[in-house]
Amino acid sequence: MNAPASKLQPAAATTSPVVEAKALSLTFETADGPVRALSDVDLSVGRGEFVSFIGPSGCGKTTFLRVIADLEQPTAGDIRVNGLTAEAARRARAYGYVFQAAGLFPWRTIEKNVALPLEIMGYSARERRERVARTLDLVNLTGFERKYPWQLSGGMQQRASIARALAFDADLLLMDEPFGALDEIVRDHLNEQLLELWARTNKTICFVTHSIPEAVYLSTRIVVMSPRPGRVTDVIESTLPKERPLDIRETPEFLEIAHRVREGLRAGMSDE
Amino acid sequence: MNAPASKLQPAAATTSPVVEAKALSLTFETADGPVRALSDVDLSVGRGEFVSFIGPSGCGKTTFLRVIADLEQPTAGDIRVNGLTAEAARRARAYGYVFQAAGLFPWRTIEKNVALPLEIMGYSARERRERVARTLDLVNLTGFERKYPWQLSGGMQQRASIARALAFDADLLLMDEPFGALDEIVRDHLNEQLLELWARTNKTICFVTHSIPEAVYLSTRIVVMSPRPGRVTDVIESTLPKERPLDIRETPEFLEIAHRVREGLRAGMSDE
Amino acid sequence: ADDVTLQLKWVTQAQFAGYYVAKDQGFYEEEDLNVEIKPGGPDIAPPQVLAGGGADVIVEWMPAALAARERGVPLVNIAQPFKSSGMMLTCLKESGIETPEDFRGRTLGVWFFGNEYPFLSWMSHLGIPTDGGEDGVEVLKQGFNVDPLLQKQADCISTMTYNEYWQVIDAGIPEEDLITFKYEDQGVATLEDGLYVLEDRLEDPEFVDKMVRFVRASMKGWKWAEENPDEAAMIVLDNDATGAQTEKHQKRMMGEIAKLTAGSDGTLDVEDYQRTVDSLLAGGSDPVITEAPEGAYTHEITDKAL
Amino acid sequence: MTASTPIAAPGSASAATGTVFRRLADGKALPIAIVVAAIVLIWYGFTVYLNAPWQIGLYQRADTEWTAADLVRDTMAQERPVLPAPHQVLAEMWKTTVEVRPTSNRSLLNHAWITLSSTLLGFAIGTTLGVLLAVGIVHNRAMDKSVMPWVIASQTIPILAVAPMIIVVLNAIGLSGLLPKALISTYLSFFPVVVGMVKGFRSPEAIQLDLMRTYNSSRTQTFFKLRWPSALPFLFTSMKVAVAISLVGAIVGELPTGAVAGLGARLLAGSYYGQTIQIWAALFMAAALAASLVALVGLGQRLVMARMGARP
Amino acid sequence: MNAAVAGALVFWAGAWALNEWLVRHNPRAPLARRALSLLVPAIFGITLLVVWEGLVRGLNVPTVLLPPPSMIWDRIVGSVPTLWADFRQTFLKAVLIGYALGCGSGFLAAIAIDRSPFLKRGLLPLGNFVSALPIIGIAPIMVMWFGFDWPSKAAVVVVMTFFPMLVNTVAGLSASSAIDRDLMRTYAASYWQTLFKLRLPAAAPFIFNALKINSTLALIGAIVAEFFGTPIVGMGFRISTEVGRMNIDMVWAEIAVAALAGSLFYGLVAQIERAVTFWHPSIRGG
Ligand SMILES: Nc1ncnc2c1ncn2[C@@H]1O[C@H](COP(=O)(O)OP(=O)(O)OP(=O)(O)O)[C@@H](O)[C@H]1O
Ligand SMILES: Nc1ncnc2c1ncn2[C@@H]1O[C@H](COP(=O)(O)OP(=O)(O)OP(=O)(O)O)[C@@H](O)[C@H]1O
Ligand SMILES: Cc1ncc(C[n+]2csc(CCO)c2C)c(N)n1
Ligand SMILES: [Mg+2]
Ligand SMILES: [Mg+2]
Repeated sequence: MNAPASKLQPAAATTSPVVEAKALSLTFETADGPVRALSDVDLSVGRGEFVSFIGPSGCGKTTFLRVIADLEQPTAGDIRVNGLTAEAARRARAYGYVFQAAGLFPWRTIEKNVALPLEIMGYSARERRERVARTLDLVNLTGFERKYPWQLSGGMQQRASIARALAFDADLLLMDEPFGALDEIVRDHLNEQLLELWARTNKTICFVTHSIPEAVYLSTRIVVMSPRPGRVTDVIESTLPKERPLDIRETPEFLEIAHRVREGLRAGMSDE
Repeated sequence: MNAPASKLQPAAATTSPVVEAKALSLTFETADGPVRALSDVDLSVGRGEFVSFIGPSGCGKTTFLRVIADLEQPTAGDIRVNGLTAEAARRARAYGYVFQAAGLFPWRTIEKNVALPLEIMGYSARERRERVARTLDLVNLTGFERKYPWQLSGGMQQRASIARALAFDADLLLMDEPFGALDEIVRDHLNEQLLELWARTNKTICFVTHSIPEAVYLSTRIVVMSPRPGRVTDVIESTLPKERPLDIRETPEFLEIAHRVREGLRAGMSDE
Repeated sequence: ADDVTLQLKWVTQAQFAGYYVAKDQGFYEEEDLNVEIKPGGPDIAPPQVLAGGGADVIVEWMPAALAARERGVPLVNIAQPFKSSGMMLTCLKESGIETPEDFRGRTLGVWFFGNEYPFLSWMSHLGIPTDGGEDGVEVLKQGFNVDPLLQKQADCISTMTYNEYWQVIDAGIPEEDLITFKYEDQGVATLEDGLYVLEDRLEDPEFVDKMVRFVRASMKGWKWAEENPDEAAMIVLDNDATGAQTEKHQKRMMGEIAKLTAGSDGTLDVEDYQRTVDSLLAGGSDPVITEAPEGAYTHEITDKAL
Repeated sequence: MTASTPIAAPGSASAATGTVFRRLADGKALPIAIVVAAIVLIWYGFTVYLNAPWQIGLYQRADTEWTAADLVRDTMAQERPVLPAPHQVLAEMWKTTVEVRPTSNRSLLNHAWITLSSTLLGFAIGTTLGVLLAVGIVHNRAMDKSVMPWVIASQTIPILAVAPMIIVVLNAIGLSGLLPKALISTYLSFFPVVVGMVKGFRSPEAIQLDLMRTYNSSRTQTFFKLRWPSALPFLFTSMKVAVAISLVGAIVGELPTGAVAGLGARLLAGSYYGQTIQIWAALFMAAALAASLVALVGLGQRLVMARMGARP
Repeated sequence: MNAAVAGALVFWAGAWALNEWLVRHNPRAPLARRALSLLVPAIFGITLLVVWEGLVRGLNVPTVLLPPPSMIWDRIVGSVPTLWADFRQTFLKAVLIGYALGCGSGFLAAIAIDRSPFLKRGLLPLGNFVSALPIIGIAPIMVMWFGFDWPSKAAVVVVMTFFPMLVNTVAGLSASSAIDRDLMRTYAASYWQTLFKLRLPAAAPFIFNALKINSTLALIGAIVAEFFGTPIVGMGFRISTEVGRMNIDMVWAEIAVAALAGSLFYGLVAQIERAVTFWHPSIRGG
């Protein structure tokens, strides 16, 4: 039960897509009528891809990530993760999730918060210490190990929650606006780090962001969504090389892709 | 007691600065030693200015705004708001505050949350309805009046909290990363709206952001801060005109200022 | 030694002096008995304790015992140390009550918990309804003390000659301001503190033998207490674990108790028994017992013991 | 505190007394003292008022002349007052705690100890049972649906009515002494714990539970790492109520055990003989005991909360 | 082991299995959902009764110790007028009035304590003191002060319910989050505005906790208080009298009425809680 994550990856999965949504719909029942958060979403994410989701606020990005994570049940359609149902994948600890809000436990210090998934997944005390130190360093929080969440600034809390998701080795990372509350420099740094991690480990990453440059810089594919009912209006393949220095952002190719994304967003907005 | 806000502005204040910090320092005492969040900050914000604060995560931006708002007591130095002490200014309802986290009350619907300050400040029911409708429209939340906070996406919650701070007429707006969780398009829209509001009403705005373009686009002055102990390392005056269409962001002048801000930030980081 | 558990009807006080004396003076030991005396209290129904196996023998009033017998707890009286009843109704003279007829329209304090039977049969004897109204009496459930009289919440309250009566006096109301109606004087006295056991256990000769020895030793204790009231009171005091009793009160109580036990050697007087049964049967519409009990007493034990 | 010193420089004499006063007011001693003084004053007032009719009756019966001063003095010195004066109660407490051997059955300390031991035993069993039931209710839908209503119903059974039967039954199966009394405390005290802990175990935010779900955390892990810490504030609040009720239960439980010893027996004997002063002394002892127990739980709460990094 | 006991145990096992099976169903229709949420506790209750009946009959427990449910039922059916009169005296008068006054005053005291740091330090420790005033100690005193009838019982209920309300409300008033309090500060909201718009709603889950605990405490208090002198009507009076008369079935009949009334009372409070604190995670989550 407490076996380290992701050892249940079936062999077949290496060829099949990591995330596969077919005609996915989700409607929330609220007191004053149903809210359609996702409508007929078809999407397939292959192994090792870096897919960004971009779209106006409230369009269903978070909801889609939550469906992948088996935190929300679709009302129609089908979702497969690593060829398994979402639930089976979750049970196999197939992914790490960074929530939009930090969601740290107030009674745990920062290092204990980061150690939480490691404790649950049964890592040894030594390995826990090591990994906590490494990931806290990655997000520039060394020195704050013993602080409680309320003693940290908003951005620091968000970084702690990123560290928490990176501390264990999931092949799939679901990240919901992880860098929303960070300054440009830290953000650039973490973007680089994330790319580096991704290239090194061949993880698959689903990444929600509001920043078009960030999406273009990071992704192999950019999924543009439109609001209410949330659907996929455009999928843009990136032609950028896998190796991406920060100043790639000034190349015409980059700007061209960013422009296409912006157009896609606008188009989705206008037919609302 | 319930008089509408900001009628207590003393006549003298029109000439004196709206916010004036002198040798301001603030140290948090924590279990494992003191944390210096602000160190010797001198700053003066004049009436009608739009000042952005930018700096790495954890450098003390939020803390500074909280000191202005009389939510935190400086351990040394002096702070004056509208020529009054921070406390007196707070009592006179001199400002509206948008927190970094939305902080909506879960037992109130969105419209009731926005109406909260209006109720407290004694606006009539008719005026409340009107203002709530107007500000919710401003942040694109029409149609969600009757929803509860947990039924909204992260960005929508953030917008509701902006609406809440705009609903009443404070001459000073303190905004802590209000647009952090918003997509580019909504963000552009709200940036425009905010500038328009500022130009029209001659409000003074203190604005924390992580986005250099946003800071440059909005501000008359940009305050660059450096981390631990947080101090002001650079203050950049904007030479842009008051009238700013969105495409001003592609002018060389704009890019030049953005470059200076970026340099200031880097300089502050490196001497850490 | 054989174990015997005795369940008292009320808290440790001189009312039960005989048993404490017998234990203290070694009378039980002489009979090769090891007696445990369990004090009672306001919620302890001794018949229930007996039925539950918590005691071998109990002290109970006969009306309650006979009522319990009708309800399926086959109590049998094996000895009757108390000859006469100590129960009274005590009223303030200033209330103007002079005869029982004057009770109509008044408020009377009555003990319940099985102690109300003598009162109810007296009232039905007099033809006074007990559910309020012009003609009837208003009944209050009287608590542990005499406050209702002192605070004039009731016109009369139930008292025992050996206990509550003296509390009224101690509270500062002189005897001449009181008027009392003794059940004995009214001809409605019922038998009090008798010893009861479960009927089926009497089929066991060993148990009978144990009870014989128990009754013999207990009666020896009672007679000792009658002769040495002050020492008996001190023995009771020593056995009071609450530490709330006072010497003055217990000595006085012992004096009064001695008057009630004086006429009895422990043998149940069949005439007294019959009077009690008749009085309980004559309850009008709601008699305490509906038919004359059979086998509710035995002389077997006392005959052997004395 | 130090910062205020220079401001207070002019008129330093009054400032000094001011700070002394403030220091006292910031502590607990002075406020309690003032509130207690106020209560005592009101109490004396009531003593005179409530005992006067009786006293006047006495005067009239004895045909004595009396003045208001006599009345005030005599109402505070009755042997069986309706409401004893505070000093009478204190004198009685002094007499029964200090002037007698603690082991004597006239010692209030002895009785308090007897009651305390069954209170603590009952409270410990009750809290454990309450927590366990809450765990079951939160984790098992069948228990949630079926047990809770009956737990509630059980609490509406008047304990004093069943207590004698419980004691009789327990005696019949050979249990006697401390445990039957403690079980009555248990019966009363487990309930606030169940109610509070069910609420507490369900108080984690949705996002926190979601997080645990993404880790495929087992129920046990979710329980110890999330539900339990979130429920601790509720646990302590419940325990404060539970420990107080436990004491009430222990006292109630002393009646049917034969009113032999303990504060309950003492109260009962007091009321049986109309010894108001003795009742009040026992009452105060009980209340003092409860207050210290509640304070102890509060202390535990502060310690644990501090260890959990709660914001001061 | 004899047949009745064995039968009872088998029934228990069966009913438990049935319940486990039932709760696994999660019908969508609200009506079916409601029916299920009534059926499950009902089955549990019936099981308790069957086991009780079986054990009492099988083990030959004397009825003066514990009567079987069937006997109690007969008694209930046969004594409706008495039960109703007792219910009116104890529940409708003493409990409801005492509950309202006790919860009300506990609540107001909590506000007063919260309002003044002075009282918080001075009165709260004394509140603990009052909490433990045992009913059997105060009941006679209340009878002395308020007479024999229901007011003295209501007074006992007031004392009993006061403390849980006080403690919970005080805890609840500090339950709002720091950022929410800061928000109210930025509005320069007055104490009362902050209280009504933020702190009381945030305290509501705690307050309802107390209301629920008190709903059962009130009943216990009123019934026990009647042991100490009452007019000859009331649930507590009946219970103590009938125990002495060996009518244990009547005692249990009263207990059954008390349990029913108490459960309904509690259920009502819980229902109001769901409506008022719908936003709390413990309720939002279902
Ligand atoms: N629990 C819920 N109950 C009802 N409606 C919900 C719930 N959660 C989300 N919604 C609705 O579903 C829609 C999509 O929400 P979602 O959180 O997926 O948006 P998002 O794309 O993540 O937005 P943002 O960028 O602002 O975080 C919104 O309109 C929201 O109001
Ligand atoms: N209540 C507190 N107790 C102790 N330390 C605190 C507290 N609040 C903030 N700090 C510390 O003060 C410093 C400044 O925090 P602040 O919240 O002002 O940062 P910030 O500039 O707003 O950062 P961000 O952009 O991440 O929100 C941080 O190092 C933080 O750890
Ligand atoms: C609830 C209650 N029941 C009975 C008595 C009175 N009482 C005291 S001793 C005694 C004789 C039996 O031993 C009786 C009847 C009481 N005061 N309170
Ligand atoms: Mg989202
Ligand atoms: Mg901040």
